[in-house]
Amino acid sequence: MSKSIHKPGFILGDALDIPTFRVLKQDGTLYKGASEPDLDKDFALKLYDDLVFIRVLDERMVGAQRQGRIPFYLASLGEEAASVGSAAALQSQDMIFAQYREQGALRHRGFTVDQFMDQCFSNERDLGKGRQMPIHYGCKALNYNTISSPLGTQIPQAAGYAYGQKLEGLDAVTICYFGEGAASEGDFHAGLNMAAVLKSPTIFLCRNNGYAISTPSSEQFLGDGVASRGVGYGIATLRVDGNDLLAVYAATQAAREYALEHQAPVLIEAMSYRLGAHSTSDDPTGYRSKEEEAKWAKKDPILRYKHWLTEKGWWNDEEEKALYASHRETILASLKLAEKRPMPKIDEIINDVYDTPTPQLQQQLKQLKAHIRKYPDKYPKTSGRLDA
Amino acid sequence: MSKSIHKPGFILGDALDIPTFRVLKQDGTLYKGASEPDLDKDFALKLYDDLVFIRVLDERMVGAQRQGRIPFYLASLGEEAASVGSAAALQSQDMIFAQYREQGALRHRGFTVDQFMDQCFSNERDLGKGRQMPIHYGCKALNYNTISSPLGTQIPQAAGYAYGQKLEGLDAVTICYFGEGAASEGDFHAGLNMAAVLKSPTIFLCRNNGYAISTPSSEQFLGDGVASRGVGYGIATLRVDGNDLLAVYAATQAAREYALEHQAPVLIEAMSYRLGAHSTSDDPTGYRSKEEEAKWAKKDPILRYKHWLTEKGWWNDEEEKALYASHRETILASLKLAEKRPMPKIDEIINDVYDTPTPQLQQQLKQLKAHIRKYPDKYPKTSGRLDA
Amino acid sequence: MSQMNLLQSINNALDTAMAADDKVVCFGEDVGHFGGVFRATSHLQEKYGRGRCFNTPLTEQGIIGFANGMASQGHKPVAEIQFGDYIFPAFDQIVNETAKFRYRSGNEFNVGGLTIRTPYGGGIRGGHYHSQSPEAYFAHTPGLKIVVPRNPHQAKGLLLASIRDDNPVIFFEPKRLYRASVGDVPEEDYELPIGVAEVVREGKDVTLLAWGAQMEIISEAAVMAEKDGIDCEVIDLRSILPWDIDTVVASTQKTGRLIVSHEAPITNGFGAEIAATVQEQAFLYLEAPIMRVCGIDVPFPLSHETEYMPDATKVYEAIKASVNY
Amino acid sequence: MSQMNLLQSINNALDTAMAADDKVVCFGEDVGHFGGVFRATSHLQEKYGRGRCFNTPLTEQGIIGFANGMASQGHKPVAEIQFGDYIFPAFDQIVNETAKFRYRSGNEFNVGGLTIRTPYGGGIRGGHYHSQSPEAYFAHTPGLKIVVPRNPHQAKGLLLASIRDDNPVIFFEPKRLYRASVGDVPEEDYELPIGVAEVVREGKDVTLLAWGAQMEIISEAAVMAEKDGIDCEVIDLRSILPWDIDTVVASTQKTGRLIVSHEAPITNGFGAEIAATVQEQAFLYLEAPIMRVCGIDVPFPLSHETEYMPDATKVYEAIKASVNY
Ligand SMILES: Cc1ncc(C[n+]2csc(CCOP(=O)(O)OP(=O)(O)O)c2C)c(N)n1
Ligand SMILES: Cc1ncc(C[n+]2csc(CCOP(=O)(O)OP(=O)(O)O)c2C)c(N)n1
Ligand SMILES: [Mg+2]
Ligand SMILES: [Mg+2]
Repeated sequence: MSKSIHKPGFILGDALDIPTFRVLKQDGTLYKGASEPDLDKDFALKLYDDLVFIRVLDERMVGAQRQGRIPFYLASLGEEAASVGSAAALQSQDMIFAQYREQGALRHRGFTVDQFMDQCFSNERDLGKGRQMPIHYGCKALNYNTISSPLGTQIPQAAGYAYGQKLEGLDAVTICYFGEGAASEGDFHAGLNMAAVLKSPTIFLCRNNGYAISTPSSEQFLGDGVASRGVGYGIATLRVDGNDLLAVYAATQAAREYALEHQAPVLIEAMSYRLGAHSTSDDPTGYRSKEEEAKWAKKDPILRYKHWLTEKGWWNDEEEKALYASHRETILASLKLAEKRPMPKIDEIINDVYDTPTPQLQQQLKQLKAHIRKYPDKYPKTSGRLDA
Repeated sequence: MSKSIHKPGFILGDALDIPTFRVLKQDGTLYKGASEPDLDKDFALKLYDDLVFIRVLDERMVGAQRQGRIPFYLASLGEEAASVGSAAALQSQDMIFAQYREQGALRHRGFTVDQFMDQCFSNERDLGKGRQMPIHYGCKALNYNTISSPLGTQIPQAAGYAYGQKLEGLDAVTICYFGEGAASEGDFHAGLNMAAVLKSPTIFLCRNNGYAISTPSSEQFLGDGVASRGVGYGIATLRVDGNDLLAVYAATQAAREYALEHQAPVLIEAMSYRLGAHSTSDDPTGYRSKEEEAKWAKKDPILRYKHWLTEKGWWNDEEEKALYASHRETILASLKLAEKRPMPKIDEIINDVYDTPTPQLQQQLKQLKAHIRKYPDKYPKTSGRLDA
Repeated sequence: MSQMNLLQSINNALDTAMAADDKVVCFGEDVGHFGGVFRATSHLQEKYGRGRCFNTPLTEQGIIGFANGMASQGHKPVAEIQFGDYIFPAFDQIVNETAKFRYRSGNEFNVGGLTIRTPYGGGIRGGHYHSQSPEAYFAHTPGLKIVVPRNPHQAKGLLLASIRDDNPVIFFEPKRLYRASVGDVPEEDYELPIGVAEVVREGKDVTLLAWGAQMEIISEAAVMAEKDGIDCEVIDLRSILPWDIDTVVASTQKTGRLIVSHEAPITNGFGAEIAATVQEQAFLYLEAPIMRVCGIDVPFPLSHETEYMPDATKVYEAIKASVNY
Repeated sequence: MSQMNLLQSINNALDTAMAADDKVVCFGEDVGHFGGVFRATSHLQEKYGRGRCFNTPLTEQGIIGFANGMASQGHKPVAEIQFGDYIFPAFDQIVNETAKFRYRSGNEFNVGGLTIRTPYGGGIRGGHYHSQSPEAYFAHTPGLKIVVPRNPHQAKGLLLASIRDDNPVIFFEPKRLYRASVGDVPEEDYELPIGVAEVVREGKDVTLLAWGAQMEIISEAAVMAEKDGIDCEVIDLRSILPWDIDTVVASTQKTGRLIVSHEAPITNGFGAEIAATVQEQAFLYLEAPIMRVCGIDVPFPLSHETEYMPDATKVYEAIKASVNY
């Protein structure tokens, strides 16, 4: 029972002042009192490889969209450390539910350059069978649940997934990524509260990048960010500098341990900034200043991590150039192949609605094929391969 | 910007320990350090009248449901002080959005015994035209928005209503009542966050009565109750003893002032206990102990308030008996009249779907009337009055 | 065989499913210790533990979101929505997530294990929010299956089939019949087919089609019509999605007349889809327009419930109108 | 008169409404300073202040809940849902609250001032979640009005009428036409009637019926059919709820043939209601079954969008099938 007071007094939004966990300064040295997580050289360089791959991929694909080669793209510029660093602290049996700006986590898990390309070009090799817009990745083999556009829906799903893992007694957790904007959805409330009460070992990782499209976080919520809500749900909560890969890694490692040991959720709020446009459909000059962007560009998480690698003597300029060049080359080569691959056959239009197509769907496909045969020029991408 | 830490550390659910505001002890004396809100004798007695009226009404109507005279009822036994005390601190221009257990607030506003009865019997004088189950009251003249069964939906509505009042520059707030169970709905999250960000002068009053039907609050949420969530939204928050009318009154008065002055919301969590069944469809013996109920019965809010009145020399046993007797009589007399009143005419079945009935609805009514004429015995309650 | 009411048969089906497969898990508001406000999950927590039968917080969108996640993990959640009227906060999770989970992922992930149980329908003096029949809201959604039983025997067989079907199923339970409908139910495990209608009475003059609680009504109307020498064929659709077009079309081609009845408001109810499809596929056989005897286009009213309901006299009048067309 | 595209005409309608009545308020995700992701609310915040045009947090259920409250207070909120695909989290607020507000209170309270604007439909390579046409999900709900404009002139007049109509209206905007459809729009204030269809082309052989972006398609098909000597009557339904039964039935009685086309999946789309009603009311006039040319029963696919769409060749084939029936 809570203690009593006898004069009415309000608790205000600043009652909690949640600190930010940081390890690395921008120059690659450690904060006083901070300690490095235990990363061996190979693994540390693999993470750098992931970061750079994603940065190059994003750049190339934004370009491809501008050239009209793909209909849409969405970059993670400036936020790479939050997804790579957190994914690195997990085990491969841990399930990932992403929002859409976590290509870093997927790359870390081993999604190949061809797999990225095949999805973005919706070709017949896309694991998602060309049914969703670019960047809606998913991969069962890598425990990466397919991305869905409606925001926040993955949050209670992740809680349920983790509950299922717990019922099976697995040594596994589920991580759920979402933006600070998505955290305003009702599903956020439902998911965090259910995870808390039902004790699901879920790591909720909010990427607070300051914006939801044009809406600054100051018009998204008051109070002390998303982290302060965790306390209200009785969830162990931690705020971390999202541009500090080492801090994100250490925080996620601690969260995973906590979640497994207590069979309970953890909330991490990773503070970062979306350096680029929201997506290729967006132009941020309409709603924020160049100065603000420049301020954050100085906090580039990839540079910060590179400085650390350099400090350790694990990295040099030559390797840097070679790495960028090699990723550029691989990505471009893969892109060119992916865009030539045909789209999925028309039969795929009715598959996977159900486990097996219903008679109605089979009938609809039959009629559709007959129609395509009549007007082959109208449907050039499928008409040539109706019976193949 | 929040301060930095360099070791990962979690903030836990107990980081906030929100105290409970109390004025009156059960024996009617004041806690040390507490002061009485400024209630003159007449008003204090009017509040007692409201409390007793509701208790008698609830008792009588639960009985009426058992006798099969109405299909449903829902009592507020044990929680009367929370709704009467809060409503008493408001002004008549303040809008009320209730859940369904706030008959006390409605009575306080001046809803008559006949109006209660007409609604519960769904007769032709019911302001709601007999369309909703008993206890779904609403009254424009008294600024009491009609109750809706789906839980939590009134929460963002109240935020919007208050925003409208603010746009008009009115000296008015909106109060929104809901249970601690309803606070798990996504609409709670949406409503509180929107009210905070958009600065709606809304008083959110959560009646935490320990249960949502059979579900104890320990299976509804972890953390420190509903109050601790307010802080996360940046909303001024206060927890109050819901069985202490004077504390509820003072808290709501403070909340109203705060809301108007800051043009911002306030969250009050009123701690209480549902002494009776959830509704006439429920039997609590299936999920909680007699001991627990007995413990709370000792904290009866009406008795507590009566002890205070008695202490003040404003009340005595004779008046007590007379008051109960008079309410019993009025209520019974009104009940007998209400149940004899006819139900609304069949034309009302299509009114108010739109501002004026569409041609389709008029056609449907015409056909229905023709059918009733053919089978008058099948529709005894309307067939006699088709053309009246 | 034992005599069971509809609730008991549902409870028995859940018990059977949980005993046979430890991936089956039941949850929802008040579902745990208390066994649900209608007691459909009575004793399941005692038998299978709090891990597999539990209360959730009061959030329908959360319940279905959580269930989607569990199903994608490989469990078979049976999520209860306390009243069909309260399924709408979960609409996004059902329509945008559940229904599209397999398709959007190219079958990398699916929530085929999910079953959503919810009581629906009027007749209990419940007014707007304890009476709705929301099946048509979901019938426009590829990826879902929708099943409605008419009696205890059907309920057990169809619920077991729904739980085991590798697609998400919404299972609407006619709550008016929970205690009112009693019948013989086999104690053993059995399934009835999803997507297959049942001709419950053969006839040659008019086809009557309904599902769930409305089956009682059209059967009563068939008896009334019989006295006039009209021989009705009575069909229980059983599944709304996918629905058994062939059986309904064949019957209509035979009788030349079709009357569909449901409690939900007529406009864009599932009767619309049936009429639209059958008029196309049985066009040359129709001797009268397909008629719909349904709720009128108003929120479900409390005091005029009797008048609102598509009762047997209304169906009977439609039968006569069809025959005399 | 000025030349405007569909977006400009909507922006102009909002501007007109806000200037004329200070109870009109616009809000939604990114609607404020930025003017909406499609820029439909451009410059309104500048003109009318942050109090009357503002960003909301990212919560559709909250947006509509908040709007319901404001409307019941006497304001005229025009709430934007960024994409029709994201309207489902608000489904409960719309179907259980908005639609029933007046009825359930016996007209003590109403949300007649509410208008919900949302872009809908395919054709922008948007896949599952930026392409849906959800009108039918709402068409089963008494208490709502549903309006869909086909071009800039219609959009302004219908949107002004929707904002001023004393009933809640969902206004679906064909986003494929936002910039593609350009036409003359009067600068002054005007309204077009809700609930009234428009015969946009008279003909005697077959009636073609659609709404919104699909009007282009059926008009194109009518031109194709003309070359075969088939004379199509083309009707824009304009309002889905209430819908103009009389105009559609009269046309069908005249031509003897009706083809309805919409982008949404065929099963239980609004085409079903139209077919069901018209086969009943025009039964003796029909020379062929009413046909529906619609999306197939799958989630809206990205790479097969061209194949999925009920395009002009498909409508044209249906016209021939109807005439040759
Ligand atoms: C339910 C829903 N509403 C609206 C949208 C449109 N939308 C896409 S991204 C976005 C902003 C998301 O912001 P945030 O969650 O902060 O993630 P960020 O883009 O910053 O990574 C919006 C409004 C959507 N996808 N889903
Ligand atoms: C959306 C919705 N879901 C479920 C219900 C069924 N229901 C009615 S009351 C209730 C419990 C509410 O508990 P609480 O909010 O704590 O209020 P209390 O009854 O304790 O006053 C439930 C689950 C409902 N009315 N609406
Ligand atoms: Mg963001
Ligand atoms: Mg409660």
